[in-house]
Amino acid sequence: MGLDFSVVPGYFGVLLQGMAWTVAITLGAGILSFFGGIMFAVAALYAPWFIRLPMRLFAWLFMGTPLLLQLFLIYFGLIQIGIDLPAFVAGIIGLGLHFAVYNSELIQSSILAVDKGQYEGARTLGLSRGQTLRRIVIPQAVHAVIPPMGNNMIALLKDSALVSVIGVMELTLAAQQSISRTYRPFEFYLAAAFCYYIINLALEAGLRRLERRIAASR
Amino acid sequence: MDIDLILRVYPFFVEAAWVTIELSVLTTILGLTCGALGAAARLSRNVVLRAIAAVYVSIFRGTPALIQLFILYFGGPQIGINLDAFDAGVIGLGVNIGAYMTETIRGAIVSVDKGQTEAARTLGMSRWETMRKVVLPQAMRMMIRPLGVNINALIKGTALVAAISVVELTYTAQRYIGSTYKPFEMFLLSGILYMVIIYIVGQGISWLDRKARIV
Amino acid sequence: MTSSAFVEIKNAAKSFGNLQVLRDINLTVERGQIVAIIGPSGSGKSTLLRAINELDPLTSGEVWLEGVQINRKLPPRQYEKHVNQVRQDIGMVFQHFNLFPHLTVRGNITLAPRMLKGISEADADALAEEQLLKVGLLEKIDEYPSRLSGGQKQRVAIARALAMKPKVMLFDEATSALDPELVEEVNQVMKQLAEEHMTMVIVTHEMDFAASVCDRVIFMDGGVVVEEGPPSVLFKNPQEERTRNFLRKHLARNGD
Amino acid sequence: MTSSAFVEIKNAAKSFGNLQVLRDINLTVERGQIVAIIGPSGSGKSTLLRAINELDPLTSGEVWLEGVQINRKLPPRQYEKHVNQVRQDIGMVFQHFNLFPHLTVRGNITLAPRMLKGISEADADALAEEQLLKVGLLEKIDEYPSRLSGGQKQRVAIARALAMKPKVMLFDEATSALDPELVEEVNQVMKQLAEEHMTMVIVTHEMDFAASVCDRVIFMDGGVVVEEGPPSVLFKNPQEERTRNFLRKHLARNGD
Amino acid sequence: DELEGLKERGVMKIAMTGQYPPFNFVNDQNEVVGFDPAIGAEIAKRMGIEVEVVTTAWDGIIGGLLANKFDAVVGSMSITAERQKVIDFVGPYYNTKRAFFTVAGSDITTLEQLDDAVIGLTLGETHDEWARAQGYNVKTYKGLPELLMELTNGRIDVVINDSIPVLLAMKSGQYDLAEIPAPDAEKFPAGIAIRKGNPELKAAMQAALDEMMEDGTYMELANEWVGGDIR
Ligand SMILES: Nc1ncnc2c1ncn2[C@@H]1O[C@H](COP(=O)(O)OP(=O)(O)OP(=O)(O)O)[C@@H](O)[C@H]1O
Ligand SMILES: Nc1ncnc2c1ncn2[C@@H]1O[C@H](COP(=O)(O)OP(=O)(O)OP(=O)(O)O)[C@@H](O)[C@H]1O
Ligand SMILES: [Mg+2]
Ligand SMILES: [Mg+2]
Repeated sequence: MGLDFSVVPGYFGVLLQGMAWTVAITLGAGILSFFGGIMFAVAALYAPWFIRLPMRLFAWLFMGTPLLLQLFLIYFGLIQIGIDLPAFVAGIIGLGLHFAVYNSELIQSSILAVDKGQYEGARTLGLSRGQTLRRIVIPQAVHAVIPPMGNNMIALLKDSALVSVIGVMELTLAAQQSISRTYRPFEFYLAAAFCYYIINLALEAGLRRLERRIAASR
Repeated sequence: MDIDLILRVYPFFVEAAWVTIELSVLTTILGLTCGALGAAARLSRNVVLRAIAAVYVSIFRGTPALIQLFILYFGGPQIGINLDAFDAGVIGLGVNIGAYMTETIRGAIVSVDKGQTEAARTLGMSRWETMRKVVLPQAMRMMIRPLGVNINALIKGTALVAAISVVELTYTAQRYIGSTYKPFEMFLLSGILYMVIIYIVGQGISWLDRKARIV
Repeated sequence: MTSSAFVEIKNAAKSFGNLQVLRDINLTVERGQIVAIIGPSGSGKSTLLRAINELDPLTSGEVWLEGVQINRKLPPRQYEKHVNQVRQDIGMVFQHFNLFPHLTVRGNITLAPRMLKGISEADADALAEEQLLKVGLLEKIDEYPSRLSGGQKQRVAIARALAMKPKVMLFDEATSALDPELVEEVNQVMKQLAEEHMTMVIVTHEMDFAASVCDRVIFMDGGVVVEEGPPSVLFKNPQEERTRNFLRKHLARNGD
Repeated sequence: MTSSAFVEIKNAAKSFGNLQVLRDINLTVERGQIVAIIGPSGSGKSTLLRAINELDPLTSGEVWLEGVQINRKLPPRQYEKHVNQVRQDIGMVFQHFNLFPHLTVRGNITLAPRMLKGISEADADALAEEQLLKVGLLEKIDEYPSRLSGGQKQRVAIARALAMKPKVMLFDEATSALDPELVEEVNQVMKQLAEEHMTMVIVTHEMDFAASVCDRVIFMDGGVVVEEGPPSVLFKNPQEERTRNFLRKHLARNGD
Repeated sequence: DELEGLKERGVMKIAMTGQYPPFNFVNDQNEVVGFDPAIGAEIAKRMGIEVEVVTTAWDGIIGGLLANKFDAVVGSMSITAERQKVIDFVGPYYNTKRAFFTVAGSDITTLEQLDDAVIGLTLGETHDEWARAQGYNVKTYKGLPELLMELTNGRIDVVINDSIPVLLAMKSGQYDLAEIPAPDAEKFPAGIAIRKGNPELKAAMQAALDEMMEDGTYMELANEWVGGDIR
């Protein structure tokens, strides 16, 4: 039936709004995955076994099943036990925790790679274990994993498309809605792909700047 | 929890898991092929090949796999590519993961110490001989683990083809949810099967990795 | 039980697993005294130094600083607090500097005073400037460690330790990771501290330096103190065969 | 245009971007001659050596080996073939050995002869054994490089280069990554090659070794040959101020 | 015209979601059954060919038809003017009406109260557009199961949907729902979607459908799957 992009402009508003949601979810989940990743990593390395073991199980579940399924369980499942999350929040939590688990793996190995001398240097000054961890070890570990964590952020952006299954009107769902009106799948999916690509480029540029800034400080 | 229902339908989930496995295997093969070619192109001396590979990687990593699948499956016919759902799933996911694997493979190759290439070239070996006999055998070991990560993502990614109606594990669950209104039982069942597949593949990758590291 | 000495180590012994590294060591350092510890590799010099601030706690024996026992047996939580407290009084300088690479020179110096003594940012800055002036690196205050030479790094490490106003400074081969031309700038700083009567314990391989600044030299081997005395005696006229052997080899090596 | 010299470098110049690393260098090596190149870090020694076998092709100038110009201008495909051909005649030994970690010692030595000269497995094995015997490591033939000491690694690297029956051997600081006690075993192998009249160009920081095996020493600084001559003259009685300076510092450093 | 080709191949691919009981759904044997596949099979039989059931996601179903992924949608699709712009319909083969459901005992009992309620419906459904036109506060989902879950969970107050599937879900006993009376609710004829430009195929299928309505086969199927006449 050929391509006809003339139908797309009429839906600019819908797509732009979808794009805004996608950006919002990506940012929200990205921040959650960053801090969550640090917390999981610290817990996995230093917490007592009755915290560590459930955490391992949790990480294993998150890494072993599709995100689609996790989002579904968080949104439709938690409310059965009385936790009512709006779809947007459920999406952020699902995506955020999923990637927090991945980030945590990165940070753990990076924490273990921090030179023992750093720890000794700080302890010798009189800093406590917690202070040393917070001010010396973790910042260095995190610096070292900014590039691979950046890759996770980029993956997160793309996986945010899955949040459409719990009804958040993000970019993919916006495209689908436009298609359900116009029956022009190719044009709208292409338009959506284009929007994702733009966000992706912006994200990559941001990460590159961040990496350069960190590189400059060492 | 409707155990009875689970017991009644689980054989069909196991069947569907085989579809997921078949998808995963074919996708892995296609992905590795694309990855190997992509890496070769990215490392070649030919500017055009390099540019093509760079664009391939950038676009396929820069947009969601779901959208790529939709474009291929629903949009393809508009430009004369008419694939059935399973084939579209394999091709879409394979080409997508191939972009990631391109970077994995390239990364492993460039991480081989430059001294290795110099030593081989100094002995008189050609670029290709050096690549085949000296660089690749070493890169191969380094790429097992990161490729394992790609494959793990890919297996979970096969759930996306449910959206283009391949009746694999996730879509089987969705269909049963439609008739039974029991989403948790169905997703539990499919979730367990995914974990089993991923666990086995993970063990396989670790085994390969250990074997490769013995030297 | 207190002691008249400033730093006192009594019957110190230390094992790592089956390996006995220190055996019944006794050592006192008076206020303002500068003590050098020398000895072959593996003789336990670092271990002894690290026992003083509980980085490697002794297996048995006691460590005292100004009448306070450092290695007291305490319940974990109290011990942690106690140790963090006494470490503030003990500055330590490592062979590999151990500067914090993610902080600037200023950050390296002010971190501990601000966190542990709760001083204001302005005061901390003044403190950093004061210490950097002392080690001659004021202009590097906003650099990151990666931009400094080895000698500069070590001088910043010294400034960082001094900023806590320690009662005693420990140096573990502070110059042995440095290129020969950079050693002198660090030695200068240490000499200056000596002139200010800072109490110091210095593990070193540089006999010349030890001879020129120290009040007393301790020669260790195999985990025991073999011989000790003023440098003039120990270097010129050692009593023990092991000491003579060590010095002979060592002075040859340093003879360039 | 051919030359009577075995290896000849004419008017060699080389830049990396804006940085001129070699300037108008002329150098000849006769068959069986052993030439040492010395000079401060960054003077272009490695670059010159690597220019001989086209690892770092010259910007201008010529490199000849036995009457064949190595750095001929040729279309890419032919150039590639030509270079692979001439490199078979030039053995090179690197500071960091660059053994292939995924192959055994045997595999390291036989890989190139088998691929490039198409010799049989049995012949290749015999060849490997012969070379290993020469460097005294026959018993390590089935070990992987990771199981060898640095000195052993370097001896295997030499055996690997020798297995191609090169006309000339290049050594780029072959011993400077080795612990002092391992240096001698590699020097022994090089001395033995010298006795067999192998043509060699040796970049080194070990003046003693250079003095004892070389026919001629070349002192480079800032990308030019400052002075050259037999070791007896160049080391004992250098003509140039820069050479004297360098030697003074260097002999001091090596004097321990 | 595609009639020729279909007859030659001997198989017609018909699409549905497989998630819309009683019209189409999977049974315990993992087979797609229900009123829709039964009708599709009967029509095909009368045309002398066989059917192959394809299940596909609802949001791609028209796209899939247009993309030649299958030959017809026998999937309870409402005939609307909008859709008729891009596809042709055979039928209608049953009628349903727009219906409004709340949980049993809800305060919402009249359509006037819908203005303050959160309405749930399926993405791409005819009701979607209508509800938005009314200015309702709308949330969209992928399918009826999600809608009914959300209704019982309380995240939505009202479900707008075709009446029959919901009534059937109520009958299954899993959901305790109430229907808001809506005497003037719009009726929806459900049709079989085919690609435009196939008058012969359309006529042949229409003839088969008319025939089975005449001879009682239709009623048999309706009784079997839905439990009553839904013409
Ligand atoms: N954490 C440890 N675990 C086990 N053994 C240790 C540890 N730290 C030191 N040792 C061992 O204790 C002995 C003394 O070590 P120490 O570092 O105190 O020697 P040193 O005199 O400082 O030597 P050097 O001059 O090489 O620094 C050595 O045999 C060393 O291997
Ligand atoms: N690939 C390169 N790209 C850019 N500059 C280079 C490259 N290789 C070498 N150089 C520069 O060329 C100069 C000469 O380097 P070269 O390695 O030849 O010195 P050298 O005499 O071997 O020193 P050393 O004793 O440290 O090995 C140096 O300034 C170096 O930084
Ligand atoms: Mg020590
Ligand atoms: Mg060099």
